[in-house]
Amino acid sequence: MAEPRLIEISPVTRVEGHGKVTIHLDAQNRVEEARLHIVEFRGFERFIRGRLLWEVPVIVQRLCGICPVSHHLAAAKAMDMICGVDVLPPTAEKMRRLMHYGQVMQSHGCTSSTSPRRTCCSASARRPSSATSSR
Amino acid sequence: MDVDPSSERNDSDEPTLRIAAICAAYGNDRHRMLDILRDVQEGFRWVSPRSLETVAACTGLSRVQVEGVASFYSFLSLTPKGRITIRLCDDIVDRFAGLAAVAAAFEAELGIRMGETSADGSFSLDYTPCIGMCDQAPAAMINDVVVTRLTPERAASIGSALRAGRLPLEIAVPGHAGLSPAERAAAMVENNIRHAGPVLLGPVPSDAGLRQALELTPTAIIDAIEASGLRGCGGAGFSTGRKWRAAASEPAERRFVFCNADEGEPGTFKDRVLLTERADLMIEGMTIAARAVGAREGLIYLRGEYAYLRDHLEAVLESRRAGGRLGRRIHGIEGFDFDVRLQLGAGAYVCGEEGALISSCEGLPGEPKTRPPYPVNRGYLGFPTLVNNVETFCHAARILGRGADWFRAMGTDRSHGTKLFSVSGDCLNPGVYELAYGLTLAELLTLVGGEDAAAVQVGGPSGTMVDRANFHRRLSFDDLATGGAIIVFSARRNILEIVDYYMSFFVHESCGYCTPCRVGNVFLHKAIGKFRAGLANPEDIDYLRDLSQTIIETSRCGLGMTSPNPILTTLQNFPLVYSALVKSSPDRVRASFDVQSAIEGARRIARRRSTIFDEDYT
Amino acid sequence: MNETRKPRVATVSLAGCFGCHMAILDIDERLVGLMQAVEFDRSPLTDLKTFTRRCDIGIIEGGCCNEENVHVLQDFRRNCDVLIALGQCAIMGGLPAMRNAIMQSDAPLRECLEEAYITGAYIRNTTHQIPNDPALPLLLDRVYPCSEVVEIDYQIPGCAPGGDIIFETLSSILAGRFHGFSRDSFKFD
Amino acid sequence: MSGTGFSFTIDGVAVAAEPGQTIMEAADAAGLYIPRLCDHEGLRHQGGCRVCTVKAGGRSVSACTQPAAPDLVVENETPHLNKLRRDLVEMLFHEGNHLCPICEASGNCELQAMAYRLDMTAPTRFPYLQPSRTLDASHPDIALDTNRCISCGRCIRASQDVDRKGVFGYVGRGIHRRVAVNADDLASTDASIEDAAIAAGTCPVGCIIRKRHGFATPIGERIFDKGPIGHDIEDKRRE
Repeated sequence: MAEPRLIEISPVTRVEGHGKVTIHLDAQNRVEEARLHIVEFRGFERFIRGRLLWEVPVIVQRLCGICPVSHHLAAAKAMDMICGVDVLPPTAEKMRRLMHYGQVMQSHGCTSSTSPRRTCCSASARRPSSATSSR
Repeated sequence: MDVDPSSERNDSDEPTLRIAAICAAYGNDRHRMLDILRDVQEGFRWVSPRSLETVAACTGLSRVQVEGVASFYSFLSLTPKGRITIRLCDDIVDRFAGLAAVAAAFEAELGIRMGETSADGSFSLDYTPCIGMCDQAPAAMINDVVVTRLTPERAASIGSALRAGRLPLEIAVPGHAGLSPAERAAAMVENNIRHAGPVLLGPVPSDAGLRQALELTPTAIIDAIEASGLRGCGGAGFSTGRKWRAAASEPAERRFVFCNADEGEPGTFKDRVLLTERADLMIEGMTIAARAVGAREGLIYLRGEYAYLRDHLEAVLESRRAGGRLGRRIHGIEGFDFDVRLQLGAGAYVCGEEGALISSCEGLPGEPKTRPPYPVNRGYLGFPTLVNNVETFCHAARILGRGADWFRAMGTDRSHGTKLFSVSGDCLNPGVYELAYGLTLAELLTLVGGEDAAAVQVGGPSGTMVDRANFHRRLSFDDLATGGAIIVFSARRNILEIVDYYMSFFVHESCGYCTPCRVGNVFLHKAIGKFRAGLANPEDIDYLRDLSQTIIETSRCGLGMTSPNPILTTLQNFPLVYSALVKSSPDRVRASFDVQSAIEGARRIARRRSTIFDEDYT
Repeated sequence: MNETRKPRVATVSLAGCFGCHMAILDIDERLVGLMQAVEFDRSPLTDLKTFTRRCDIGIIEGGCCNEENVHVLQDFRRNCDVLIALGQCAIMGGLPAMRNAIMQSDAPLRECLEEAYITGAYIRNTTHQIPNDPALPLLLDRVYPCSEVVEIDYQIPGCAPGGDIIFETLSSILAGRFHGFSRDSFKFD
Repeated sequence: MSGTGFSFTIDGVAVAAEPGQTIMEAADAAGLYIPRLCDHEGLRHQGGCRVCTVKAGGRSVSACTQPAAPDLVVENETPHLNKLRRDLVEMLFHEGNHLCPICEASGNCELQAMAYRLDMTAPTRFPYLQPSRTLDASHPDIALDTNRCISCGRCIRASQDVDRKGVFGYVGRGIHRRVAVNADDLASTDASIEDAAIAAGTCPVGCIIRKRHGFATPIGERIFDKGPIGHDIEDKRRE
């Protein structure tokens, strides 16, 4: 009978604010619980409060160095809603797509490091950028 | 008499009219801004936004300009203060003399903490830097009244008397009604004259030099002053004769003679004694200077902490006018008119600097002027202004009375005459000593009963911390120069606690005009905090020297040029104090980074110990 | 650097956004030459989590926002001859340091945690608690630049620094002839 | 040189000057750049930032206020003086919140450009004071982030002497001294974007901000992308 064990997988890629996963095994080596921990908590949600509106897209780029454009665009869309812009001028639409494709290219095409990268945490760009809560 | 400060009604309401009346009393003159705001503070216990607008309207300034002055001086407040404002002197001498217990007693008695104002607006409790009572510490100001030699018991009794409605003056000087202003001043604060010398504190004839001076030409007066070798007694030591000659030679239709009675250097109270006992002699010296430089207008800049001397000085001025020695046709000489006005400061050490003093008199924040031009060329309102220390004017009068050679014969070959030393701290006889220049520190310590001293701060915080091995050095301009402050520390005092306080003093008193002093002193103070917390690395000692050098070399006035002295002189004379505290880190990991205190907050939020830095984490 | 063996380089991303590591990849084709000249030891690029041997150069991205960052940074200092602080976060705290000075807040850390986990408008946190797990390193009272925690030898400014300045600085340090940046070659933004 | 003119030297170079001219005025005219932050074209000399410290006749003085004098020997471009200037610029960086990556003034900011010119890249020894003053975005066209203010007073002097409005003023003492507006907030003053005090270039940093103009100039076309601070003055000599 094995002792209850804890497996730690760290760091987890594809998410900024580095993360790690802990898997809790019971005495029979069965997974009792798995947790995702975001270790580098930042607090963007709080410290952008009180800043100037047009600074936010520039601030949130620093949420993730791999997908700054995603966060920039998410903030830009949020500003559109705040400023009541529901129809985007065509040029702006094209620029945003161009920027995003640029990022995808940069993330996939020219990096020759060991493993190809998918644009990370862009999936999380729509959701608030806070860390997933770990139980 | 007080209106509830928080009630703000419309323009023609009663407070606005009264504030307008205050401005009108000073001719709506924006140069009298400090007097106006002092009266507003006294009348309403704060300078409210409404008052700012009213004063601005009356004096033709913008609201933010008035706010600039109101927010500069620590005795003026932009938030409501109590009708009774108690300011405890928190100088290092008071701390060593038991300030903490006295503060606790006041807090207990008045039911408020230091820095707070009671809800009903009756009391405010605060700290304030040196109020010039170091020889009878711990001391405090209750509004304009001074109480000294405080003990917790006395503090409690003062507090309860105040709560019972007794007036501060009644508490400080019981039976004051029957006393003259001079007697009241002497009763409120002891003079502690320990050693009278031949020039100032010994017997002085009533006509001490003015009559003799009036028999000379102005140039001859200046020659006499220059021949006597008299140098400025405020601490700078500039040749008084050369200063008078420069002021006299500058062509202008108006010239001013200012007496610098700011005496803000902690540990200095000799001017307090001269103002109390030799006011006549000082004004005589000012009148002689006016004769020499051709000035018709004079001013005494009295520090706000010495407001208790105001009535006494006004009385002396009045008696001189009555005696024909001040005002019009002095000593019956046609065309020789000279009168003196009293200007009270409001709590700003930097106003001891000539340019800042002049700015303050012009109704501006007390910021030093750009130099050149120097005050003797272009000073108050742009006119040549001679600014000398209280003691300097007293010496000048005696020199004209007894002759330059009599004065020159005393002291040393480059520091002539006598000097008033204000001695305080760990010694048997704190007080004022008038001695000839040139005596050694050891000789002085024997006189004052401080032989077992381990360190002496000569010249206050901007001076030099001298160790026992240097007690042989002489008190003169070319060795241990001092404006008069001699603060004695025994072996049980902590040198870095003293340095920490003095740096906090300079941070509190910097005017903020120039970067090195405004910001650099804050960094020096924080660095001393790291040393005291045992978080300093060896290279932090070089950092202290390097940063001090930058501040001294780029600062715009004397404050910034001397503010690093507490650190530099203790580094030189007490090197072990610093080197014993530094932690070297062979693996170049900074010992100064205190991870335990950095994670303390998170430990409390998470209510658990650190898995990395708490060894006993199971 | 003695020529007998390839210099060993270690890198780590502390309280950063991994942008500076991506900037290292912006060296583009010159990366090939660099890879032949050096050996990467502990680094996210090699996914080695501990030092195999003492390294010549340690490249640090990000300041310290939690106790693990401090521990790792001290570990780097002890295992590398030269430490390079790469990017504004490592040099002066960068964006994460914005939490140090929050307007009208005397408990910035607590307010950030509460906003992110409890009071935020979109939060679905049934526990109504700030996550608190032994695996989570304790957060520091504020974000510290690297030079406050350990002695740093070189700093490459930028957010993120350009590929060129990283390559030129790294090459000149490796060749032992780095004498500072030319005036127009570095930026703080 | 006119009759009353005279000459003195800066780093060995002869510089012509008129009576009443300061060292900096003469140097500017001669195309010799002396670093400065609080001095500004057309405004009174303040001598507050001390970045223009030079050695004149062996004494360290602020070049913007020190009058030139015949045969005065002035040192300007020396390692020691540039070290003092770098310390002062670093003090200003650490007194406020200067986060270049998110600041719209980046590239046009004189404080940043001065840090570039003085090579402020070594690990810092100074602590950060991290003020957290509330932003004033009340005015429809102008925002004030006084956390980036370096207390140079250029806006105060411009508003006082050029606009004659007195919108800005110094309030407080020592490290608490800051620039305040002449009312409860900027919207309650008569400030307008036509004011000299608000004009681009008066505020050297990202404190006085024109709304809706942020990040408009692409990187590469900003003022100091084209050359280090002071190159406009130095170019005068090269002609």
